[in-house]
Amino acid sequence: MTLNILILLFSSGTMSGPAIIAALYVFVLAAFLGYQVISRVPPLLHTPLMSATNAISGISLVGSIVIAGSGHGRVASILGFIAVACASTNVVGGFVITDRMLRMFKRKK
Amino acid sequence: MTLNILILLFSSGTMSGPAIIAALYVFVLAAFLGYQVISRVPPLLHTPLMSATNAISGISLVGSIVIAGSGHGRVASILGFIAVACASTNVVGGFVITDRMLRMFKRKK
Amino acid sequence: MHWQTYFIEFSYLLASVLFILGLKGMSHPETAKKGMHMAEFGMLMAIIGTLMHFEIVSYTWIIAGLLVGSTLGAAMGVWVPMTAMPQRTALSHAFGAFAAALVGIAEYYSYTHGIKPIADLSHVTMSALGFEIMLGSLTTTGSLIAFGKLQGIVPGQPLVYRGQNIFNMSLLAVMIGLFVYLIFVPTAVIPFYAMLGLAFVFGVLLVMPIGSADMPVVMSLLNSYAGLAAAATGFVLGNKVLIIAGTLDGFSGFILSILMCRAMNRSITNVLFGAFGSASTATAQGEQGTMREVGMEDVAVQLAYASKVVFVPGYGLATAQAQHAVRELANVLEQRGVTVKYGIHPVAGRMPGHMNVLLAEANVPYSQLYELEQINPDLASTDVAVVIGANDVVNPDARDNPGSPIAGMPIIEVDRAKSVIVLKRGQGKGFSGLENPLFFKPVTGMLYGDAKDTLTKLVGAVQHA
Amino acid sequence: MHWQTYFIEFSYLLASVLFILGLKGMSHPETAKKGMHMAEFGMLMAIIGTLMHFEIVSYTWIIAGLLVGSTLGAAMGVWVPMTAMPQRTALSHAFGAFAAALVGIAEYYSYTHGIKPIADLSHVTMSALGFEIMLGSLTTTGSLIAFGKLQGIVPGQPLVYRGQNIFNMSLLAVMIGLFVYLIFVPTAVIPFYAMLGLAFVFGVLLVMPIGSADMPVVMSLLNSYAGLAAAATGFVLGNKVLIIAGTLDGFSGFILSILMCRAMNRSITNVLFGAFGSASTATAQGEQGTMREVGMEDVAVQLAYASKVVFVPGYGLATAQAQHAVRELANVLEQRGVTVKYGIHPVAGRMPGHMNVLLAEANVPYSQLYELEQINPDLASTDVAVVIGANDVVNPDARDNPGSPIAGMPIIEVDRAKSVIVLKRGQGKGFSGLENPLFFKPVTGMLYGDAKDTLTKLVGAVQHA
Ligand SMILES: NC(=O)c1ccc[n+]([C@@H]2O[C@H](COP(=O)([O-])OP(=O)(O)OC[C@H]3O[C@@H](n4cnc5c(N)ncnc54)[C@H](OP(=O)(O)O)[C@@H]3O)[C@@H](O)[C@H]2O)c1
Ligand SMILES: NC(=O)c1ccc[n+]([C@@H]2O[C@H](COP(=O)([O-])OP(=O)(O)OC[C@H]3O[C@@H](n4cnc5c(N)ncnc54)[C@H](OP(=O)(O)O)[C@@H]3O)[C@@H](O)[C@H]2O)c1
Repeated sequence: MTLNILILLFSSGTMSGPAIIAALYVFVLAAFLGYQVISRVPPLLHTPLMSATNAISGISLVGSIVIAGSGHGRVASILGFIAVACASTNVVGGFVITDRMLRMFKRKK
Repeated sequence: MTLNILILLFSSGTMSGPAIIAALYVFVLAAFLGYQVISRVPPLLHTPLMSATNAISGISLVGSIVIAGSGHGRVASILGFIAVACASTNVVGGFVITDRMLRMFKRKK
Repeated sequence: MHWQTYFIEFSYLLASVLFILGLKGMSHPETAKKGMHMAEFGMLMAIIGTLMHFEIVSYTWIIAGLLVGSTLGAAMGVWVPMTAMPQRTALSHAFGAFAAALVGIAEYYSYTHGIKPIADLSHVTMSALGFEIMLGSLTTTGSLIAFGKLQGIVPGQPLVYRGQNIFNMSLLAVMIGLFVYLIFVPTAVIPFYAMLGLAFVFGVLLVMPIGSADMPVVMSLLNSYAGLAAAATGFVLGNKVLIIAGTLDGFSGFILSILMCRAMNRSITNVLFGAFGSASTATAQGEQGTMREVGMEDVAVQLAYASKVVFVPGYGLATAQAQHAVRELANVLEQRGVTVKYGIHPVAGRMPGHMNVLLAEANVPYSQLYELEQINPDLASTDVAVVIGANDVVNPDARDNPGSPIAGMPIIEVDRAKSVIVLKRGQGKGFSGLENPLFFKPVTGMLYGDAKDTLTKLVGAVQHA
Repeated sequence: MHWQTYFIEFSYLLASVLFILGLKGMSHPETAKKGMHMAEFGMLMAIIGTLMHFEIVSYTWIIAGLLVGSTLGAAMGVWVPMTAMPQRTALSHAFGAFAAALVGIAEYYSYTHGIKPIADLSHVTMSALGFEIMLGSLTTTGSLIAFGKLQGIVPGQPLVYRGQNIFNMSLLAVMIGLFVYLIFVPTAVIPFYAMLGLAFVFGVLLVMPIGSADMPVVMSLLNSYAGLAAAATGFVLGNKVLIIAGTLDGFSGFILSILMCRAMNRSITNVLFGAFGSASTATAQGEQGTMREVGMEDVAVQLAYASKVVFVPGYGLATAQAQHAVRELANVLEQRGVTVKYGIHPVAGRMPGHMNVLLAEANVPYSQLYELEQINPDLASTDVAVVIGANDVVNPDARDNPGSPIAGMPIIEVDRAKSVIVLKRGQGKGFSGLENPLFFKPVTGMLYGDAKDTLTKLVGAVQHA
């Protein structure tokens, strides 16, 4: 993906260059960090990990909220509404389940 | 440092906001990554690590080069010249020594 | 920039940091809870920040959406049983990806309907948008099919026909073609919606040919797609926390799918296009001797007077919901001074960590859960190894018979134990559809019946032994 | 943006990735070399990219600088002996920090002399600039003093006077005050140069009161300052690869200093302001019995007929340059079938990993180098432990005597071995200036003389034993 976008950069004629480059740095660093952090999670916690990352990626909520609220006509608002609903389902559901699971893990009886 | 600059952001009246924010993200991510990566280096390699990071931080060379070359008057050029000299000493010296050390580490005779 | 903008940016930066810390916490069960609370707080901050966004003119739709979503999420969170985690995860990926796709569509819509200046729809933005929408859409439908297969709504066995892969590939090619075209002609509306439609269709076609047992791998892959879709959204909106969270999500999905494949000793491509577990591969090699059936009492006595017992749970434990029963049995045995351990294969059950969660739910302390590498050396000194609804993960063929389809897959070597008891309902095969020589070894005794009933009966029997 | 700009940005991104991969490689000696080559390639790309910068009008000064620097660097790289690594590292921090400081000064100069629009000198830019220059300058002078102390040009023992810390602190306060003032009035030239001057002075005052043995910690701290200075430069120039590389450097310095302090069981503050190793603490508690001196032959026989020998090197090995001699002895012993191991204390010598590098230089395979945690359990079953110019890291007081200044510092417990031989020149103390009860234990035999001579003699003696 990185490379792909990088190539596209060259074909780009807009001024959004610097912003995209910054975004690319963030992406690359996040990728490394993701690898480092996730690969340290023990198998014991792989199921909670799934629901946790799932909840976290519900952050796309922030995008949906703006669209739902910016009143760019009915269509946009409804699309936004659905997006907000879906995303927040993941956020709430994901975190609730993760907490529930983690509470179950005990060292001693 | 992060926080400090963050606070300053609010006192800032310029338009450089977005750029600085991007820089902050990069800084924060790099900090996490630095912690993760460095803390995995075994004591065995701590001395080479020192010279390696040292060489890498010689990247300030890129800043110095621009100053030395941009012809903003004698003073700037000379400052730039010295900076380039110092930085490249680190880059070359650092990498040469690191290689030299690493070549010495052997598993079996 | 107004002060709100700074506040929002600050909240996003904070959220990013807290998300990372949260996932770092996951490296140990002790720190995991605190980590999650950080992540939750981060999420809260990000949402509060967003609500201050100057573009927002009305909150009705937002609040409505939040209410619907939260109630739905809370309900799922509270009521979904641990055994249904795989389905639930698949469904949530569908939601996440769908949200990302919708955001993308709305963005494109607002560009093409003059709400945002079409000039701002640069090649770069369009390419990010395209990624977001393609990944989002195909992940949505793909995850829904995965959900259906895991839930049993959609037929589990792979749906295959000749020329399938070629067909799918060409479809993919068309989609990509449209995508590339759009990058250069962002305003081409029809190609856009065509691409969108194809993406939805492709998601279905991608998952249908894959057997339900392979769903976990597919799920994790879709997980990483969902994450990347979110990251792409971040590129479109120039929102860094989205990029970070999306990338982290994407990587966790990717890494987990790799781990699973490795534990099954198969390649991702084989999983995706091998149509594993389809009738073709499921040819049982017929009996290789006779199975020795053992009686309840006999087993009870063995367990009662053993000094070391290892339970090896598998998918059957999940379907039978026998986690509490096994825990009871363990208690009884421990009261009699028997050392009890659990050997957990990385791909036992139907999702990574599946068994760990189920046993944790039944209050099994995780200090008793041993990974494959840890338990195998122990087994030689084990008196009784009890295989509870596991099959492939204890199939010696993977170790001994290079010809076997699962040859090379690491297994829990229960056959090294002094005695092996296998709890299963009958002659049923594992997900791989292979015969399991373990069941024919003299050391092995078969105890037929639903795992839960059997275990509950065993508790009583052991108490009277 | 022109295509150059993209090329430059691309080269920087590539460099960042390669730097990270390079440091990741450092996690194992096998992968380290490849990692460094990646990092080197990354650096090359970044430089090539920069040379395309549109602001550059003339290359004379650039090329001159590169030539001078490269020759200097290459010369240092090739000729600096391994034993001089601490000094060399300190010196290089001075260079790095100085470069950063100069860039900062040049930037400020070009703003205040109308070369760049003064309006662009925002509060944010100024604060980053201030950081860069303060950290850069004080690190420059500080590192130079550190270099001097390690090289023996500057008196090693702490230079202390009453009210010192208060004085330094107030100086620091003034500097920070000027800095804050500058943030709000960036154009105030006099305060700027005042701050610059103070920073240089402060660097000196910061390091003078610290004993030479503590230099490694100081060095690593200065290392992290140098890194942060580079990162600040990145903020000033909006250059991300600078931020990344600087931060990585800063963190490695910081982490190493923490590790060292932990291994010495001391706090950073104690190192910086404790004036450790100054006359005050160096009060030897006088003899605690008698030392047993042993003869060359005696030791040779012990070694020759031992089945397991552990060498524990220390600072003395470095000063005596005895790494090759010890390797020879090890060879002779191994030919006689003796198992030889090396026990390396994390703070043996004068910088982290010091001993490892020296022994590696003498072709000792790193599979024979054991860390403190690994070797201690082994020592009980060791016939002869040979302490080569080590003192504090084998001082049992750290373990047994809670009153000792180094109490709680983990040590290599050579006194658990069946026999201990200590090679040192005489009654000299370790860097901590403490008496070492080990030397008075009945199990310990002292073999006086320069470590190198002694070891070389031992080689011959063992051959004739
Ligand atoms: N965990 C993952 O992430 C993952 C991912 C992808 C693929 N897989 C695959 O899934 C498989 C998991 O292996 P596994 O050994 O755990 O399970 P398995 O090989 O699928 O075998 C399950 C066994 O449990 C028995 N069973 C089913 N319901 C039962 C009940 N109610 N009571 C008692 N027994 C019952 C079945 O035999 P009966 O019908 O005779 O009862 C069957 O033999 C592996 O092949 C693995 O590759 C796992
Ligand atoms: N490694 C690090 O990163 C680091 C950082 C900060 C502080 N330190 C401190 O440095 C100390 C290192 O401990 P250490 O045990 O390695 O060294 P040490 O405690 O400094 O003792 C060195 C010993 O070597 C002997 N010696 C000196 N020159 C010699 C020669 N040419 N031949 C034979 N012996 C010689 C000296 O005794 P004679 O004079 O009698 O010969 C002295 O007792 C620790 O206290 C540690 O805390 C280390």
